[in-house]
Amino acid sequence: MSEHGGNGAVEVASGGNGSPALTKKDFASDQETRWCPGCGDYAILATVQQFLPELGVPPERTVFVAGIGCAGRFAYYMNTYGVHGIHGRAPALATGLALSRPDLSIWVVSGDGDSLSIGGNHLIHALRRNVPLKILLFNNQIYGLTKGQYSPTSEEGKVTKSTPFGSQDHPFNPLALALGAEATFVARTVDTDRGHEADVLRAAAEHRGSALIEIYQNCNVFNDGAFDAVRAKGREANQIRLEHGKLIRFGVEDERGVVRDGGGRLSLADVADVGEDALLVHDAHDPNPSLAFALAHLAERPTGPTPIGVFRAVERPLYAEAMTAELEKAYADAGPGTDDLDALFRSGDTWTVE
Amino acid sequence: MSEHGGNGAVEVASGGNGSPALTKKDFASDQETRWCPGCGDYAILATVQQFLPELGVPPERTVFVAGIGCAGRFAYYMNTYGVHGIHGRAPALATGLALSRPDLSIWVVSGDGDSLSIGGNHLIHALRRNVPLKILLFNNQIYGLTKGQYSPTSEEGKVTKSTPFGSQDHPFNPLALALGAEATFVARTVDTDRGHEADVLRAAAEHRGSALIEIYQNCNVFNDGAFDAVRAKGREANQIRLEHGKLIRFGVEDERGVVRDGGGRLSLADVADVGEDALLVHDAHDPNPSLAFALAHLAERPTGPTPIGVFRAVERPLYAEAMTAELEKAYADAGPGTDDLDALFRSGDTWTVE
Amino acid sequence: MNKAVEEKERVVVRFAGDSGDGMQLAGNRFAAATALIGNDLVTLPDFPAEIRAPAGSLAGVSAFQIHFASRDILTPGGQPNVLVAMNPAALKTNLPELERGGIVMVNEDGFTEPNLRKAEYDANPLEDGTLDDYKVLRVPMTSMTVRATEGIDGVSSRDAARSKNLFALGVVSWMYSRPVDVTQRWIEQKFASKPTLAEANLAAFKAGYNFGETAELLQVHYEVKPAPAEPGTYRGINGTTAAALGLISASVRSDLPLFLASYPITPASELLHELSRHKRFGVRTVQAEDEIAAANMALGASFGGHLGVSVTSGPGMDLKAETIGLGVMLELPLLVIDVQRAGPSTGMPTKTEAADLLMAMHGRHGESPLPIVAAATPAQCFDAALEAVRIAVTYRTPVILLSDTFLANSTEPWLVPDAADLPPLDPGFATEPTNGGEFLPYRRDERLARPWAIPGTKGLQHVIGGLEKEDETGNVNYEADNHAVMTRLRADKVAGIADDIDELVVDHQDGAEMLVLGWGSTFGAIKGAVRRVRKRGGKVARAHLYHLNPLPRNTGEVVRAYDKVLVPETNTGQLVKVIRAEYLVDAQSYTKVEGLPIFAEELDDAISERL
Amino acid sequence: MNKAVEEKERVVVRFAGDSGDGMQLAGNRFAAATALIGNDLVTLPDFPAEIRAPAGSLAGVSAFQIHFASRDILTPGGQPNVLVAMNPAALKTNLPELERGGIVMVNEDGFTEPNLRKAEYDANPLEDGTLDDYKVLRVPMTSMTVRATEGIDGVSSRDAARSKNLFALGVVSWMYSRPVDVTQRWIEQKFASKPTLAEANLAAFKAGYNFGETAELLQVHYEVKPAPAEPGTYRGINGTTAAALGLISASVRSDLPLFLASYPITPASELLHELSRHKRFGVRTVQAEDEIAAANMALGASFGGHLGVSVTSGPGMDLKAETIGLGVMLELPLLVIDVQRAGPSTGMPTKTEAADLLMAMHGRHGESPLPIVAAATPAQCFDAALEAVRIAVTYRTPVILLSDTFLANSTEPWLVPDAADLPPLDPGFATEPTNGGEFLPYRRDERLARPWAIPGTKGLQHVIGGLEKEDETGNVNYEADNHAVMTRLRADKVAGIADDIDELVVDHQDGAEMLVLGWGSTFGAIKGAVRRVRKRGGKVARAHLYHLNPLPRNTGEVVRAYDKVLVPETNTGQLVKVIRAEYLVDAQSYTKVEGLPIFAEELDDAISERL
Ligand SMILES: Cc1ncc(C[n+]2csc(CCOP(=O)(O)OP(=O)(O)O)c2C)c(N)n1
Ligand SMILES: Cc1ncc(C[n+]2csc(CCOP(=O)(O)OP(=O)(O)O)c2C)c(N)n1
Ligand code: SF4
Ligand code: SF4
Ligand SMILES: [Mg+2]
Ligand SMILES: [Mg+2]
Repeated sequence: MSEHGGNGAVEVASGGNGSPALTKKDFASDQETRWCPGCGDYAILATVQQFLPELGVPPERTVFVAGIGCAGRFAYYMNTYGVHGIHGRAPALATGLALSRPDLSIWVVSGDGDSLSIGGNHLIHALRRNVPLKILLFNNQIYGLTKGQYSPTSEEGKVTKSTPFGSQDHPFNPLALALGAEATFVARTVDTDRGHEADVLRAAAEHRGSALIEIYQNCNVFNDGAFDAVRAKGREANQIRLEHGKLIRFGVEDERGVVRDGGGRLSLADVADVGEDALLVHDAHDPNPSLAFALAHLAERPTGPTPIGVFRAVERPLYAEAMTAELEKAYADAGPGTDDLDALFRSGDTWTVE
Repeated sequence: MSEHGGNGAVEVASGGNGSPALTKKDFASDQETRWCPGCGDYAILATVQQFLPELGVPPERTVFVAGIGCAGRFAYYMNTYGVHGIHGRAPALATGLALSRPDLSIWVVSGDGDSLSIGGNHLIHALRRNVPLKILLFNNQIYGLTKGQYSPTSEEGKVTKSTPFGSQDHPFNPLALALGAEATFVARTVDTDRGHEADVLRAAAEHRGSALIEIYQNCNVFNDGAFDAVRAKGREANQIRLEHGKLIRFGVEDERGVVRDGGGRLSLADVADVGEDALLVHDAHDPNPSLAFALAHLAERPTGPTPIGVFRAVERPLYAEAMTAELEKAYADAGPGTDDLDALFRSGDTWTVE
Repeated sequence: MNKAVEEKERVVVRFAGDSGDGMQLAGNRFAAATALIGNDLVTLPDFPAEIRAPAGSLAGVSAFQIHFASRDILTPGGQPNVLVAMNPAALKTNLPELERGGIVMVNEDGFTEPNLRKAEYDANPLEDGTLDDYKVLRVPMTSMTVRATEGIDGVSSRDAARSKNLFALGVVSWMYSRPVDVTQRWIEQKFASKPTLAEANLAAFKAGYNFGETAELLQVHYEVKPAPAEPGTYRGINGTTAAALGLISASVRSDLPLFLASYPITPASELLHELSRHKRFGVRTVQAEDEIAAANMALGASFGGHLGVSVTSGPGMDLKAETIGLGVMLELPLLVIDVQRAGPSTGMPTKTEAADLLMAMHGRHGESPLPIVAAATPAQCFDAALEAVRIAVTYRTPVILLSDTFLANSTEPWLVPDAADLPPLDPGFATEPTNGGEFLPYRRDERLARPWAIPGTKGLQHVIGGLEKEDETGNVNYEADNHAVMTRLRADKVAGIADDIDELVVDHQDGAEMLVLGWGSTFGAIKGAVRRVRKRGGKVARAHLYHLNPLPRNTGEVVRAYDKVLVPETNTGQLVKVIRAEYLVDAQSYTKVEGLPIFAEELDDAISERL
Repeated sequence: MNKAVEEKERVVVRFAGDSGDGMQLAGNRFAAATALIGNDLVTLPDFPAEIRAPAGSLAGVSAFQIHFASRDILTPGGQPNVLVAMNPAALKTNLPELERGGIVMVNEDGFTEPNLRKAEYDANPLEDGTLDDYKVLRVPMTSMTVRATEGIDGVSSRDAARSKNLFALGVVSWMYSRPVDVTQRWIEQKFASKPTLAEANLAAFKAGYNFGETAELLQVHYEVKPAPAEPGTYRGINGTTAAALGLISASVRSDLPLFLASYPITPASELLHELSRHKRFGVRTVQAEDEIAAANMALGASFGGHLGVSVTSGPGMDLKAETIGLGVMLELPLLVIDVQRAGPSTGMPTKTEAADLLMAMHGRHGESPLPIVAAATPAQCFDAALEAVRIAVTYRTPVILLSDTFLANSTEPWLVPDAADLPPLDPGFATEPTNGGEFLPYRRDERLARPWAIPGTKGLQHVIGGLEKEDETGNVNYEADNHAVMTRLRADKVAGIADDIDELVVDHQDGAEMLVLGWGSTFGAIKGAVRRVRKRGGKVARAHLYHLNPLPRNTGEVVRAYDKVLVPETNTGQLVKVIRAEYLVDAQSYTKVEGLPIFAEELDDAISERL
């Protein structure tokens, strides 16, 4: 088995395994895409197909494991190996694949309902275990495939087919949940922002371990405009782009920034008022997730200035990495044979009848 | 239906509904307790039975919903209504009960495996919805009932029946997970510390909405001593007792405290070195969970100084409170009758055949 | 110009177009008008599985079929007599089923080059003889609609084009002499807030109707006389709405507040949507985080004294299994509705199938018997829901109610009952200790049902759970004899329900040697097929099961009374297994597993071959 | 002093005491020594359901039964001949089953006032005549043990008392002339690191043995000659270990790395524990967050080219249903082992039952057939595991392997095979496009199995999922005919396995008019009962099913060949339903649902009544 993509971390642009450089075409399947015209999923698909060749991992060693939902259809459009599993269980299925095949580059595609409603438990366990999976959470704050019920990320009071008088429940903050679940890599990007999206995908691919990437995805049929504040043309000013080691500032001319007030709380300020030195420096590598968590809560909803980019990226041993290596070695060198079996059978008390 | 216990918030010591003051005996069932001798569960049971009379909610309006596990046996020992459900689903079953019967005082009892392994999804959804449930998480960092496999809160490398070479996965920090899941009330206490435990239970009972209470519980058979650093006699010095509005300090003579360093990170310090003014003041009511989250990460494992008490207690509308009230009203005043049904049947296009 | 009117006994019309063309609306309005005339009817929508497949693609075709007649009818009909095709894809996917010589009306404007390509037509079917065996009406519906709406200010020609479905409705309404005013009124109400839209749609509809009257190529139109029907007030109703009304009725008549917890899944979501609108009736609906939670929430509500219900479809049933088993142990009322769809696994989510019967019976570990009720027709979902609730409450048990995609979406007239005539239902909550001072939560009544004591009732505190219980006391108990006793009691309780349900009714015919035995949504097809066979002098009997567990007491007698027993099912043969095992009769299967209902015509053939 | 030796053919001994008294250990050591002598044996532990109920309580009693003989035996035995009772609770719960006139040896020191109270004895059963019908040996085991270990420094009398189980073992070893050295060696190895403990235990054991030799009240002891057995190397093995070795063997012989994902549940956890120790064989084990995850992980591993296995018990099976259905659609090898326990719901977690057969067959929505294999004896779990894997890999399908608590915990001798004689298994991974350039993931071989192409294989990229697939290409497809075809193909593939499994073997007897047909762990009881009946001249035949789906080709023939067919099951009658439905024979049930295995004696009666 090759070293590429091993344990989910790949040196970007490694040029592939000698094979002629890969192109977008190598990752596009012959299946007709079947999302609604104008769906944000198209943009994400294009970006991913465009980006993957960079990794130099050939399609046959790339696997997309998808849940059920519009997002889940993604797998069919990739010319890689893929499994379109059952609703909410993609992280679990992908975990089994990752543990048995550390040589593969494994991507999970899932919607906000798939990942955070029925699949919440598998998501948080995959994250805490740090299984080498790159999880793309297409968050459109709605159930698309089932034609428009609210999701765990929909705003309170949302009127949908299942909530004609407005939804009753307080939504999750997906990144805060992931951080609470000990995630080692947490990021956010926007469907149509190809450049930023590719940067985040690259960072996720370089990360050794599980990566949760929330992608704001517009469902133009059942929840159009949910992310206009940060997505619509001319709203880039609302994008607080986090970059490790850099001051956290934003605005058309970077005239605003994030500061920590006396009480230790984060807030937004005009650089002019507080001065550059007061601005917070982003530290995605802080082993303690508290700063990332505070940033995740800087904007409860994407209705105003909202951080995007890599919130957290820290090193932690991969789930079962040592064990798996040991097992593979045991298996590889002296692949257990019938003699080992005979010894095993006869371990413990035996007796013989002539 | 009475106002007591309504929506899970009760005025403590309300003296009950006119009935003669309740006593511990009123809450103790006639079932023989069947935990291992020396199990921390006994202490918790005693404290809960001792405490409940304070609330003035009679046993018949108190319900214990328990999951499967040693912890789950708790329900049988209470002379209240109770359901011993299936593994991991107690918060869901209790949610259905809470929504249909807002007049009840509902307690969930569950272990770390029940709540955080198989039941993780129901727990985080109950918390985000702010369903009026008081969830007691007996965390013994092991699977007790199934005779000693590691749990999602066991330390890395733990050798158990299912992990003879040491467990591979990084554990959850239960309070951090709850905070990441938008919990409105999050607290921690210790099985044998009756006074502190009662204080925490009281605060949870007074809280309007869901409360997660992690109780460090010693499993003396399969995981003895897991919490000795904060639980054993003479180790009170390791208990960082959080109290809203008070300076966060601890130690035999309160000689140590929690400060926020330049980078905004929390750390421990000697009061003598930093001075009182540098100490952090605990704010459990901060609408932003970031401080509580940082405190939850102050001690990753209960092996040294560890915060206990109420980390967070904030107001947020109860799940479906308004709707439920409306429904109950609609139902109560003009309880829907056959005339309403006739009207409903005939809504929309109808035609008549003579 | 006055055109000829011919009378017809029965007609099947199918409206087909792109998902965006509003065919469901056109069909539903045609059905409404048809109902009001007093024709009997059954409709069947056929949605595309895709959310919204690319416009014009084969995957994006949406169709609506209506079968109406001057006599009672039973199925949405097999082969349409008339096909309305708004684009090439709609023509391609639906033409195969049109009767030879039938009428096909196409929207000429829709047959553009790109659309032909998307439909994978090499040549234009309007030109290449594809339609030679049919009566073809080529109507430029889009352009005529646009023309008809010109001058209505505020209506772009793009908006206008959207009304072409009403133009089509207009033409077909004329063809079958449907009243204009019904549709007109509906348009006015529907678009009351948007007068220009109202005007445009009305104009389109009228233009279509007038086109019918004036166009050369339409020489005759038809009339379908009202069907004889029991006197009373009627409404069109599909299985989803009927079930919703049944549940609300059960709630009102039992005074048990209705509590529905569900997780969305096609096609079951519709019932969640419908019930979530009925605040007035105190209906609580919760969209749970998953089906396991939904079932547990419903069970929790039942413990609290509410009517706990959860609705789902195949995959969700798998997930509820463990909780249903808990319900069997707790012996609490719990209604689980399975709107079956085509499986296995995710299968074909928008297609119909009834292959969950054996799962309903055996889909839980251990011995956990429970009652099963199945709905037979869309309107009958009302009664089925009432009956399922009656059993759940009376016997303190989970009940599975089986419906399917076809029943849920199909519409038929419903003779509206008087609410006062619906049977009242007494939950009979326990209020007193059973046994002197002591309360015995598992001491049973003559039906073997245990007391239902809800929190808040002083002195009846008790704890129930999934561990085996001691007889009467309900305490945890692991003794051998007790387990044997409790296992038998749980089984006997369910078996005993047979004394409390109607016997199996046989539509016998002298000389009949074959019995056609059905369950669920095959009702209409079986009744229709049997009628066809008999029309031709064939002798055949028929019976339908509404209770699948327990079976009616006389079922054995009935099946043994015939040499041949044929069991039509939209699965590979499930009820037939039960009948054979129970009664050792050599019952045979007719199965259809195509994601479609069985049609009378094909079943007629199947029966005739075997007679 | 030399005592009389009597020979016995078969003996049943039960060790009973408090959970803390180490009865399982005493029993297991006695079994080891017994095996080494060459007696045939079957053992059955009976654990308390509670974690550790209060010392001395009835709930806290732990027992271990061993049945050994000089001929082949088949069950752990019904009534014990000898009962060792370490305290009053142990006596109370176990005395009822002791044969009249049997030997009961009690630890006199354990019969204290408090212990009597905990056992709910009003009077001391040693005094009040309770034991009049038995041979009673009152032995102050605790004090004698303490005395025996005095002087061993570093051993408190409290520690010493803990060794009383070895004292008991010593006495019984003497009674049945078991070799001393076997136990001695074991003690030395076991406590190698703790010499004082070794010394104490050894002293206790010897004291017990010597007590037997010297004590007045023991006049005779017994000898049980070796049982005739096929030559070869033997070891004692329980169903859990046998299954583990079977899975590892399958992995070695197929070169598929073994991947087990499970969530702990009694009694299935033991297999997870056992497999997690076999690094050397590259066995990956994962403790998943729940059973749904476990099944999905195993399926993911199978997709990756590993041997994906998940083991669980009843409640966990419910949760895996949806994923197993996905496996049916993906057509990937997946082995799910169900160690059945007493249900429904949480039921009686430590008790045995085999009531999941119909769930294994029908416990998923839609038409999702899969092969089912059932183990017959503890040692046979080895072959059953190999066979289940063979089918899963050869046919690319999920397989359910049914075991139960009794098989998992019970021990019997196992004739150890030569690994080289185990059949090799070729996974036959796809390496080339099926069809010229194109790869067709659902083009089937003559067995209707599809290609297994694993990630990393260039040019064979494909996407599979739970939506209905197009024949051959595997693309998503919602067409009616295709669904009919695929449904049939999935069914035919599983049905076709009947050509590839052994026929049903009948142990016939001339003149027999009754066939006793079994499956699973009833094997021993049936064989034993039939032998008893025949001994008395009764005529009866016997057959056992190892494959429950599909059934062997000749099953119909076999059951039709007898006037009477009796099906003993530890459920309310599940296989009997299948046999009746399939073959229309009036098969009858003998059922026992008590959380216990069926015993030969009771089945003997049942058969005799019906002959
Ligand atoms: C077990 C199960 N429950 C429910 C469903 C129905 N279902 C399919 S997708 C989906 C949710 C879709 O929402 P999301 O995950 O946000 O994906 P999106 O369609 O918005 O991309 C649901 C409820 C299912 N397929 N399986
Ligand atoms: C569906 C299901 N899976 C597994 C089990 C077995 N089981 C019972 S309790 C338990 C975990 C116990 O651990 P925890 O929740 O921490 O409770 P504790 O015993 O430690 O108090 C498990 C795995 C079960 N009863 N049901
Ligand atoms: S429903 Fe929404 S998410 Fe789904 S394909 Fe359409 S636009 Fe995209
Ligand atoms: S196993 Fe541990 S948690 Fe369970 S009862 Fe015993 S001591 Fe308590
Ligand atoms: Mg979504
Ligand atoms: Mg625990």
